[in-house]
Amino acid sequence: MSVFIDGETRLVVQGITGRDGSFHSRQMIAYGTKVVAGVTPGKGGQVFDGVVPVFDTVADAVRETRANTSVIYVPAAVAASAIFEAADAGLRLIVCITEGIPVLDMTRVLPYVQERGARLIGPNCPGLISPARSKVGIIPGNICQPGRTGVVSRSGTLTYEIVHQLSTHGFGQSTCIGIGGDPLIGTNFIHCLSAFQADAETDAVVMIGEIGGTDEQQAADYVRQAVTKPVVGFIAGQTAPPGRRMGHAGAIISGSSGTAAEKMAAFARAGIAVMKRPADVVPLLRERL
Amino acid sequence: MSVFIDGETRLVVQGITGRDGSFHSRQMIAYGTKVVAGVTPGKGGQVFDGVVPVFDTVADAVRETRANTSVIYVPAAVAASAIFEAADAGLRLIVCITEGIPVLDMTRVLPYVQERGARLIGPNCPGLISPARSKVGIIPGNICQPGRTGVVSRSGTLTYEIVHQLSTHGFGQSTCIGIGGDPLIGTNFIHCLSAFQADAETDAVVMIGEIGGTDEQQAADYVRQAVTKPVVGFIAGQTAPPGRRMGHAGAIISGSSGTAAEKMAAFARAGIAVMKRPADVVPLLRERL
Amino acid sequence: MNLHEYQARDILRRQGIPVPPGDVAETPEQARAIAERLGGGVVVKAQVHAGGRGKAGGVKLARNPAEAAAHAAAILGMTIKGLTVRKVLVAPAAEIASESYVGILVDRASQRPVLMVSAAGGIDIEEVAAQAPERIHRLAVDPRYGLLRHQALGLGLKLYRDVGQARAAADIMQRLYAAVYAVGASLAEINPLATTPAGAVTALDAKVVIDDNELERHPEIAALRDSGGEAPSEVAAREAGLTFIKLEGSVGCCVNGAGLAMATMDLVKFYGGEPANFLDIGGSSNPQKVVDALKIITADPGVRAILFNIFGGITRCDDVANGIVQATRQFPLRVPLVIRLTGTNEALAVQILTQAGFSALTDMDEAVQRAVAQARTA
Amino acid sequence: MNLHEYQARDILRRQGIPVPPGDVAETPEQARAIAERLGGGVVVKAQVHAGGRGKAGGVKLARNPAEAAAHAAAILGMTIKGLTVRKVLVAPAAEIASESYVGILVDRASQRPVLMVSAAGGIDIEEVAAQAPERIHRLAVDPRYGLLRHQALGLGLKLYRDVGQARAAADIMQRLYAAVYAVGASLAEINPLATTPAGAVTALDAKVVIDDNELERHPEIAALRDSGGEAPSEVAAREAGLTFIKLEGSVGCCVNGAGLAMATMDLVKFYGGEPANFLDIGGSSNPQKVVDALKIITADPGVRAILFNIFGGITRCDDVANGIVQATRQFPLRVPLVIRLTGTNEALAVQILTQAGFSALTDMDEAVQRAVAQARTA
Repeated sequence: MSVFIDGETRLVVQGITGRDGSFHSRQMIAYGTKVVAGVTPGKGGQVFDGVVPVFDTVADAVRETRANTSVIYVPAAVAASAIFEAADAGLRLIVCITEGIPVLDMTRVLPYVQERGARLIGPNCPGLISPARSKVGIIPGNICQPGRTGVVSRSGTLTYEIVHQLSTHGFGQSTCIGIGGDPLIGTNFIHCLSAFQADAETDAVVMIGEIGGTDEQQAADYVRQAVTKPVVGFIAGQTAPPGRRMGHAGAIISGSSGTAAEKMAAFARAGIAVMKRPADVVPLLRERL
Repeated sequence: MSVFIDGETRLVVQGITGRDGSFHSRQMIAYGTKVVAGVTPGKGGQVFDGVVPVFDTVADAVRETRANTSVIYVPAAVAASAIFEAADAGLRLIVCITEGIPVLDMTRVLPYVQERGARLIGPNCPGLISPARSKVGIIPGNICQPGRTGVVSRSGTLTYEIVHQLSTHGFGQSTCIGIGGDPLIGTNFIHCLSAFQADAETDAVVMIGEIGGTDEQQAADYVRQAVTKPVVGFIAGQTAPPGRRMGHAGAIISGSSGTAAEKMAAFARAGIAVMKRPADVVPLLRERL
Repeated sequence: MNLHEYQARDILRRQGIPVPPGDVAETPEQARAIAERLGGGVVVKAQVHAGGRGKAGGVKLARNPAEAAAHAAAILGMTIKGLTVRKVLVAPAAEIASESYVGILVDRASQRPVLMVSAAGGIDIEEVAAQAPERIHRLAVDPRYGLLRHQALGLGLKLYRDVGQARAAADIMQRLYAAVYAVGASLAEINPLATTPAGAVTALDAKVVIDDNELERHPEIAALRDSGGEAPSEVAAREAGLTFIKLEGSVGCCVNGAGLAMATMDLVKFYGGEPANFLDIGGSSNPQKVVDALKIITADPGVRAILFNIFGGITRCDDVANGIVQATRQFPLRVPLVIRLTGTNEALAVQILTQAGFSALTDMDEAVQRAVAQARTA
Repeated sequence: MNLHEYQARDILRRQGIPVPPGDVAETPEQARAIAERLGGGVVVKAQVHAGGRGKAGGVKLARNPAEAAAHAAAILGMTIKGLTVRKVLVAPAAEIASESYVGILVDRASQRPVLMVSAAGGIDIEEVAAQAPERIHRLAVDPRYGLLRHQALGLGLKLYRDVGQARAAADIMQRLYAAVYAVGASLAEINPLATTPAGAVTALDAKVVIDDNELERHPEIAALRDSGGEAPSEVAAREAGLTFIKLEGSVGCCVNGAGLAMATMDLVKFYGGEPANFLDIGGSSNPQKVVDALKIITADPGVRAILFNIFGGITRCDDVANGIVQATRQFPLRVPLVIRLTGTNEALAVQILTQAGFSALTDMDEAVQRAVAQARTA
């Protein structure tokens, strides 16, 4: 078992003929993901790389290929529309890689997805990977190893850094999930913690947060109440100045709220082992397991 | 038992200080309805007729008086807003008497009411009455008698005509419901038939339809499948010309659909006794009971 | 309220939908000037609230301004289905590569605005619905989200293989949806949605029907009403706050409530008569409304008897009785009057009527039978 | 993107919100002309992206046009929190009967736009939130329905006892909500929402922050950007497609990914150093971006060492290596460079760097420690 994706994942790539979409589709196919369809309006009938049929609409792709999951690589201006379309077509899991979606678009997208009982991961996220099983998104497969540690993160490359530490020290991953750096996202820490807690193949969870908002604080409350597995946590942005957006649209300290110190304290109160630096992940995990 | 309203109904009147609202509030109070609050923005703190406290908002009224039902007499331009407000305040039953609400307003009101699990009756309806128990709306109490016949109708005065026939010939009513003459309404024939079928105090149902739409045809299907009690039906508008709106916004024959003949045939196929004229209601009910 | 084609085109254009140029003319000279300004061939189209304009000779092609003026002269003043043509639309005679249909109406069953599109455009959509229903694609739009881009594009791809044209059509659909809510339309149609030989997608003809209940909040739309296209008695009734529809029978009906009014007409027919009208005096019972109603009914030369059928609930029978008495003092009734009154303040009403020399019945069937009999013998 | 007060006022006015007159001036003469046109006393307000304008002397009352010109002369060119004032708003010095607060921002927890109102207006709302949170009323708006009339009126009644004023405030709230979606704002505030002695409700001061992600679809809003209010290095970075924030330390950082960039800064601090900046070169690995990044970092005189921390995923390490080599050919690096690279095409990158005389590390901790040490000794 793994979390959200597994060998049954049948993927449709929205924007498969674009620059990013085609590159990562090849990477996902090479990794072993079942990429069953692509979508680009006007290119229905083409076959991507001689392997993946392309459709004009997600509805067509689902009807013809029984896809159950979508990954989105379309430009920001049309990414909200792509999520609406994926949800409308009945997909259960929608992973939106695209960065730069207006937050007001997300205020309308999120209830739409929820009403249809679908799960959205992202936007502005690296996706997720269940090593040796399936990869949906852009997390480099070569840094991951199959194993029993769950990883959930608001970040991209910082996640790779920490996963790399895990893999090189013998801690494989059940699933690594990048939930994205935007203020409004479909799947948050709590959703992932709950899934890892329920997953028989996950022994411990690494949680990588950053400044901005209160998601980590709420996740810490959740850990205290509902997570019995060891959790190790990191917060990026201890040196970030208030009021400046640190790259991610969500990484901004507003007033006195959303600071790294506040989040690290919440982690500690909830019994989460707090890393001071990314290299601490392995020793802390060893301690707890 | 009765349908939708009973002795537990605690009513808030939206627009209680208006011309229609004040007149009908007095009628309802005289009939014995528990009118616990009124709402007129800006008149919070007044007491209507020395008896009913008036509030600025429905939320205030509900908090202070535990009202569970609302009736709306405000002008058409603000009636949709009044329904939104009633649903937002958590009322379970909302009866909108107001005529002339734009149908596009209703396209937004109806899902809002449904999401909150509330029931809307109307708009553009006379409301409902459970004789000797409670009256919510404008149906004249003096023509009704307590009894075991359920009445559901798209019309106003035509309902009174038929109820009058019933009362003067010994057929009292469990509840009389006017569902309204607009194209989009909150409660339709099927909802009422289902409630009457489930009501231990109702023995038979009188259903008064008219031209326009297919609600009566769908109700006939429902009767065939799910209603075991005798049903007697009437359709107004046999002589109506196509394409002309017969007073009610919903009473219009479009193309070949929505005619009285079509609806009467659907009634007959479903085993509903079809009145040729209002005076037929009593003989047909006698036949069936 | 129906809008004329030229008014519907203006609404669409303001929403950013591509509409060919063109303007409305009330005289042949104006038509000539518009044709001159447009250049090339034009089409001159009667602006009248009636279908089948083409068959009636109300739509004509003109090769030049002089012809446009001549056609306008022929069409202006023409009568189509009883309505006199007072305006013509002069628009370029466009070359058309393909014709589709796009329409939005509020659907009672789904309780949502429904978008309908068909590649079989340019003809009556009811015909397509009857003969080839599979050629019509429908989408019930969730009004909480509006018409979404991917939904419109999905329908656009049903109309056009070319993705550029599909996108153009999708954009038009989204704007048409916005127009529906912006003006309070119960129906908005583009038929045909045409492609030009160069591939552009354009709204060649448009129909918009406004929900009467929206007029109060859209005075700029209410101002578009063309009363010239309605029966004078119906205009008078609307102005008096009455709901009135003229029919061809001989029993004039005056009833309170739309459902009871229809049932009264039906009962007239049941007893062998023909109703002369539908007339609902409404819930409130202002005596003046009764006077206005009687004025309108008696103006119909086909009326041989007048039937009042009042079930007093909110309507007070005494108000109606007073209205009848006032009216008969103001103008003579040239036909017999049958009055049925029951309910609120019935006794008082009977007293008022009796004093004025009228009698009143309480049973609806009896009243209708008597009115039918009097219309026959009158 | 922050808008100036005068720009925010324009947006509100276009949505139909009552805003007092007034205009923006770039010279004392313009200020005088505006004051003459307005008549009476005016207020001259510095237009600069910084709080505390009043305390800094950037807001002054003038009794007549001459005084307005004099105040403008004093304020224009003034520096407030490091930013030079280039524009002033000249508006009537309104008499105020009461001051409220109305604001909308997108709330992360509810994932909805949240409307906040308080009768304690005219002061910083964060202060009210800290000292008297019960005086702030909040409503998370369901974006599927928008801000409904009864909701706005309910909040309006929290601000004003007079129902007319409550209705006026409710109307302003609904228009402010519409403005948020119309321009793509992440924050829209009216503070104060003032009542005049005559009872009118008006938006006296406004603040609007635009979501940067909306700028592409709102070019008319993007054109309002005032780069004069930003650090030149940050303007250069934005134009190069980099995310850069200037800080006060000595270790210049160049990282791929925002999270890793923050973690790198944190690690610099952990090992006793101070980061000179946040810099994310982003996911794609165009060598030119690396050149631009180095140009911006080296322009900072405070930088004593430069640290590259690259974890190659999508970013290819060889691209970064090529960028470094190109940059050092174009301009001299006056400070030591510590490079950490790992991941995609790492071996190739090391080869490129070695050939150009650089060494590369693979461990993040080691690289940070070395950079901190070199910044200290440099």
